Amino acid sequence: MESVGSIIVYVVIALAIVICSVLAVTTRKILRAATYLLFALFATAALYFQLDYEFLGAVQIAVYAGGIVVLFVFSILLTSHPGDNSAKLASRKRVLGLTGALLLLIVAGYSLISRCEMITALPQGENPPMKFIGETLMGTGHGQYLLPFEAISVLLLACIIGGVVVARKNNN
Amino acid sequence: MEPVIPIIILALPLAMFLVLGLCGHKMAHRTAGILGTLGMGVTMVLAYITAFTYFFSGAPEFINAEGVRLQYVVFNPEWLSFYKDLAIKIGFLLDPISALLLVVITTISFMVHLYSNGYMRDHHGVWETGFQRFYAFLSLFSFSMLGLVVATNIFQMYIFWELVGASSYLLIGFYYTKPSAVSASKKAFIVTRFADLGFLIGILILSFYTGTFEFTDFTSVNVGKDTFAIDMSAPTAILAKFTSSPAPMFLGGSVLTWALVLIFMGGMGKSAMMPLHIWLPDAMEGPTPVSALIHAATMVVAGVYLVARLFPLYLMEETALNIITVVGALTAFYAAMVACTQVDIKRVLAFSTISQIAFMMVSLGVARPEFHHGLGYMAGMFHLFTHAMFKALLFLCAGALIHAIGSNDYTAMHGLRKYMPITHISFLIGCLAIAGIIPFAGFFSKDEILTAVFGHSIFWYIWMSAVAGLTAFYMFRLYYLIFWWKEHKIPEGHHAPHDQPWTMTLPLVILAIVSCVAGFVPFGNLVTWNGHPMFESVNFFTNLTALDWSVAAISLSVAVIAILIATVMYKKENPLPDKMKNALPRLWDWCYHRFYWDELYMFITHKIIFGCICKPIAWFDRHIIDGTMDGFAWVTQRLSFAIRGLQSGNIQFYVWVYLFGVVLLGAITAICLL
Amino acid sequence: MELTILWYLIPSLLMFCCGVYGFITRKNMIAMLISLELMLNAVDINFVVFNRFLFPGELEGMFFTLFAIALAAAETALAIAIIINVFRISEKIDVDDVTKMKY
Amino acid sequence: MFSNLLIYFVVIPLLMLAGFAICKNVRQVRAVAVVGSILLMGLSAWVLCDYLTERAAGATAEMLMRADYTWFAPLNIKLSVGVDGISIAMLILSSIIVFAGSFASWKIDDARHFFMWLILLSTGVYGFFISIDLFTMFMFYEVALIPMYLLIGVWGTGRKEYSAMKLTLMLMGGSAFLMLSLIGIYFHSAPEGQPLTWNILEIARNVEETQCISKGWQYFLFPMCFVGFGVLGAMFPFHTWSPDGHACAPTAVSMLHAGVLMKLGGYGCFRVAMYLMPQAANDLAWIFLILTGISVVYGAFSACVQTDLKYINAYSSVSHCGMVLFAILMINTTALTGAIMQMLSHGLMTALFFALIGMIYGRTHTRDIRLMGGLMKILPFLGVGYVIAGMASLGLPGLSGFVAEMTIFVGSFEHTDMFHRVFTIVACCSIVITAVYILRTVGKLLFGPVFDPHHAELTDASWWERLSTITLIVSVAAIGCFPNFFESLIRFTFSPEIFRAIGLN
Repeated sequence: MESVGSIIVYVVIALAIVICSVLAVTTRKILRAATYLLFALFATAALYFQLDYEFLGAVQIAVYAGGIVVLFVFSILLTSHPGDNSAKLASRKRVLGLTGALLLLIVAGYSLISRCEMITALPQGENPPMKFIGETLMGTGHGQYLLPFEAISVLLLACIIGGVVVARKNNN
Repeated sequence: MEPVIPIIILALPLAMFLVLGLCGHKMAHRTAGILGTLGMGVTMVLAYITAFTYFFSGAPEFINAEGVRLQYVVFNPEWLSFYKDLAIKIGFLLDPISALLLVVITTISFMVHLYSNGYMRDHHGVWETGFQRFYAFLSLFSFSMLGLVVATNIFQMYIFWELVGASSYLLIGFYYTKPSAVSASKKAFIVTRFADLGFLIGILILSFYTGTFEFTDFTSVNVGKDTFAIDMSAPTAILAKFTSSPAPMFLGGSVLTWALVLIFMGGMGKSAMMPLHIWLPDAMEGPTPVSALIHAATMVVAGVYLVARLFPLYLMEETALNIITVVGALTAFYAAMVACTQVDIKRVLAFSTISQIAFMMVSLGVARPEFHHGLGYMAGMFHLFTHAMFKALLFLCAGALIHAIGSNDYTAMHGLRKYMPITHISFLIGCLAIAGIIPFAGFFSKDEILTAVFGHSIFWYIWMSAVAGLTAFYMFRLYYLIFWWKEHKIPEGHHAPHDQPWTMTLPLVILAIVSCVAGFVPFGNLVTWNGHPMFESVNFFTNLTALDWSVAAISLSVAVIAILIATVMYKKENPLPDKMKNALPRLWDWCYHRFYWDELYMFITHKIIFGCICKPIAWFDRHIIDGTMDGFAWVTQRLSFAIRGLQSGNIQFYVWVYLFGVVLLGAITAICLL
Repeated sequence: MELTILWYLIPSLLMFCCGVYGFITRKNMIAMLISLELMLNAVDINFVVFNRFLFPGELEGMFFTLFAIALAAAETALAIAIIINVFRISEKIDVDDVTKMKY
Repeated sequence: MFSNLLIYFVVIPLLMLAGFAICKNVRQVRAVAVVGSILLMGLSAWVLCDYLTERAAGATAEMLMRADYTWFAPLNIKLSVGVDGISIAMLILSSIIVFAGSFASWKIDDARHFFMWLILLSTGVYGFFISIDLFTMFMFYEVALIPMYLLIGVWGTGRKEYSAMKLTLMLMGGSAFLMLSLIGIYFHSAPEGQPLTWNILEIARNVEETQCISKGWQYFLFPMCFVGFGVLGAMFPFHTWSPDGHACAPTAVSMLHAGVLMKLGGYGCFRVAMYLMPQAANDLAWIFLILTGISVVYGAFSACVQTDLKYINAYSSVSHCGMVLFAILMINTTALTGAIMQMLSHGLMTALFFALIGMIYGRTHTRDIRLMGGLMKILPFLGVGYVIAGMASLGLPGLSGFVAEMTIFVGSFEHTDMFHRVFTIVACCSIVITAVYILRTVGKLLFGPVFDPHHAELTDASWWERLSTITLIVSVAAIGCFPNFFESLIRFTFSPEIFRAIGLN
């Protein structure tokens, strides 16, 4: 039995996630879509906080909400003119998208509902301490992630360089 | 006997071929001619020595105490081995017929070599182009022919058989810029090749059942080191091998008969027997000395020689011998008929050759040991010998005429007896010899043949006598048309035709003399089918005294009557020939067109083989087989064009398809597993 | 009333479906990218939720999400670079207009 | 590694490739090509002498000069080399043709790259003939095939891209079958529980002793293997790459392809298909006998009506190579010996043909026999060469064709049943048809009056063309005149195992 407070918090978060997601993909103004995405990401971060993953929630806000969405906004500002609405969707496309999404929803939802009932309670857990997270990231032993960490860092570097190369203005 | 001389006999012409063929074009024409002639002369002398040693030395390896002539293998090294004991050997077999053929071939070949020195240049002494090549080919031919006659085994014979075919091809096509010569050479090669196919299959059958290629294993038994006597036990053993095999019969004939008939088919091709004779008249496109050497005296008798070589084996199968008789008799008559109407003098001689070779075939076909110790065999070989001499003589005369006149056509000749007396006399001797007038060579041999045929069957005797009459008739028709009649006016500024230089007349004279006296050679003691002599003792007149005068008288009178008819019809220009032609227009027409054999063959080869087999196959290959292969490629390409629309580049479509797949899989999982 | 795992997964599923819908329907490449981010985010939530509910003592899910966020950042940066380049060439960033690379 | 002589058959061509890479001009390229091919010829002669000496000294092993170099241990893949009489015959053939081919392409454009690919191709060929490891063999096989695409596609004439594509695709299709069957053989190469092997000798021994490739598997693998190699051996109905490919290929490539590469097919059919799956070979031979019997006659008939010199020769190759496979399928010593002889003979004479056709084409710029005539008068050397090649092809005694064909016929005739007899006689018929198309070609091309007056100014062969031609003519004549040497070299090789395994003797 959860406390009413947490249920209310949960309901707020869940509603925010769903509504913001729907709005992000249906609005015809691209900048608004980015904004809704930002809210959806915030809501997700809130969800992480509620599940006691504070570090993850912080990363989510810092990287996703702070970094990526800013990238989006910049690129939107670079590539479109304010006040532009994207064209109305072709009905065929909308039908395709809707069927796809609904089919997925039905199948996945059915599986979820028919399978996930048995896992009920939120087990007792505590916020993982920062030191542990740091050790796990930097260690090389079993269940430690130095190699992926390094791989990711190299990948990020590659992306930076790649981004620069691709987006560079071609002088000739 | 030391193998040195036999080796040189084979090696010298080959060496001549290589020397003249490889370095000939750097030599002077005269040098090449002299070299070739000398080489052949030496070969001839060596062949004479060998033959003389064989016949008259009385050495125990050649003749045994009873006076039976033996077969002697001088050398026989292995050339190509197949399995177990089966191997092709290249050897040198001396026996009566090979010794006889050695003499015939080298003599005629030498004459032709000598004669060509004069023939292969024009009246101003300008040499024919390719003169050295001509001598090289002549040497190659001589080598191949010598190799053929001394073959110790049937495969060696086949090898040289092919080689003579090839050298004949090269020589017929000597004037290779002339389309008719090219097509004639091609025809000769292909027709004989077709016949050789039969020969080859015959060899395969024979060698499979007997496990050997050696002639000595087929027909004789070993009586000493390298010496063999013809003995019926050997062919009987062969026959037993066939009859005891799991499948002794095939399509109603015994396998041995089939083998022998197929081998005879090879002989039919080379010897121009009836259905396969069509190449020989065309082969006259070659230079005339070549016709004399190859297409009259030597190569064309290879078929006869082949049958003679295997004669004891043929005795085992009457059917095969009967087939030979019938083919020979039909060919003889057919060729004689055609020869009566031809205009080209070489064609007449060619058909006469076919007819005479058919005589030899008939003679072999009717030969039976029961009748006069196989008289037919001896007569056939005798005729081979005499025919080689007088037919070479006739051809060389024809060559002299053609050289003098510049045409093959008798209508361009007429009345030449005044201008070319030596040629005239030689030709007359040749005609008398072939017509069978006593005492010329042809009389004796032909008379022996007729006797043999008479002993076998009256019907064929009458038939062959008629052919002999026809022979006398067409030869004298030719003689009169060339040398009598009113001569043509000689155009201003031209020389009158005259006898040719000594290199050409000398062979004529020699051969004429030989044609006069060759009939007196006591053949019965030299060449018989089993080596047994026919007479107790011999002298110069043995042949004359041993004559069966009842047969001789009839054939003589037939010949004389035929000559008389020819004289009446053709001595002077008169309307009789035309009258006869008009009386039997159809017959004359068929004879003139050689019974349309060539047209039939043209139809078969061009319309049926090319038109109905080769072309459809080529079409089938290009369009069906290759079309199928291209079709695979086409289908693949079409298919990829058809499905490349799916690769639209529209990522949203891809995602939708992907999603659809995921949902489908998910649904299946959810429904079936959960 | 109890907040079972299902309660957390349903919003994530809805978010994912929205992403799918957006990815299929939107023409603007940036909008497609936004939809993609939604989907990624939904997946991240799943990892975290499963980790939290099923293996509370471990942190695999969390780290996976951590890396996924980093990857998403990289991917977005690169994608946006490409989009900007495309925009420079064709003045448009509609996905239908970029057809040079098909076939 | 380098103590074994055979390995130099691969090393020398590789060194030549390196040599080409550093060559500065055409003269150096030619020098490298000539020196290399002479070295290879010398090497094959040396190997022959060594082999004969060892045999004379009483060596009884099936393969001599054996050596193994592992290069992928987990799958037991080795570079195993070894030769017997057949491989030596093939090596000699290849080195002669590479030599003649180098001279025949004396004036080729972009000689450096041309020779590079040509020598790479010959590396594959040599490697194929020396190796007795199935995998290595297959690898060299592919090495020999691929350069063909570029050689035809770049240096060819006419519809070269189409032909190169067709040739490569069909041969690749064949090798797909081949690879399947080789892998199949590998997985049955040893009885249960023993390590698998790619080594032909070991597999053959295992097959004989333990029947490790069961009959059912043999029935499945043998046809694939035979067809796979048969495509390269121009077996009906997989021969259509041959006319198009040859017609478009440059001279030396035609020579090498018809002369050597097509032999890979026959050699493979014998060495792999027949040798490792004798029971299936015995039971299924009839199917392929029908196909090859058809090849023999069909190729000859098709050649009769072609007008392009190279097409004539390509179809004649179909007929002659059909004879090779035909003889292989007869499965007895004599016929097999004949088959190998026929490979040698056909390799040499068809290379001679293609060399001469290339030389004639280089002068007249046409290969259509209807547009040529009387060339003998203008080009006597080439004309004589062509006649000799023709005579060899139609089986004139004294040249190589005759001995090979006769050995095959005599060997084939050892079978007593009607089926084999009939097909033997059908095959015999090809000698007549061959005569027809050869004489037709020779008559139209060389004899008769000069057809095109422009041809009158053509010049006869240059020294390198003469050298190339004479080398081949001498080889053809050598086989034709002294066949027993080659026959005994080859025959000694046929181990009785293969015959024993199928119950023949």
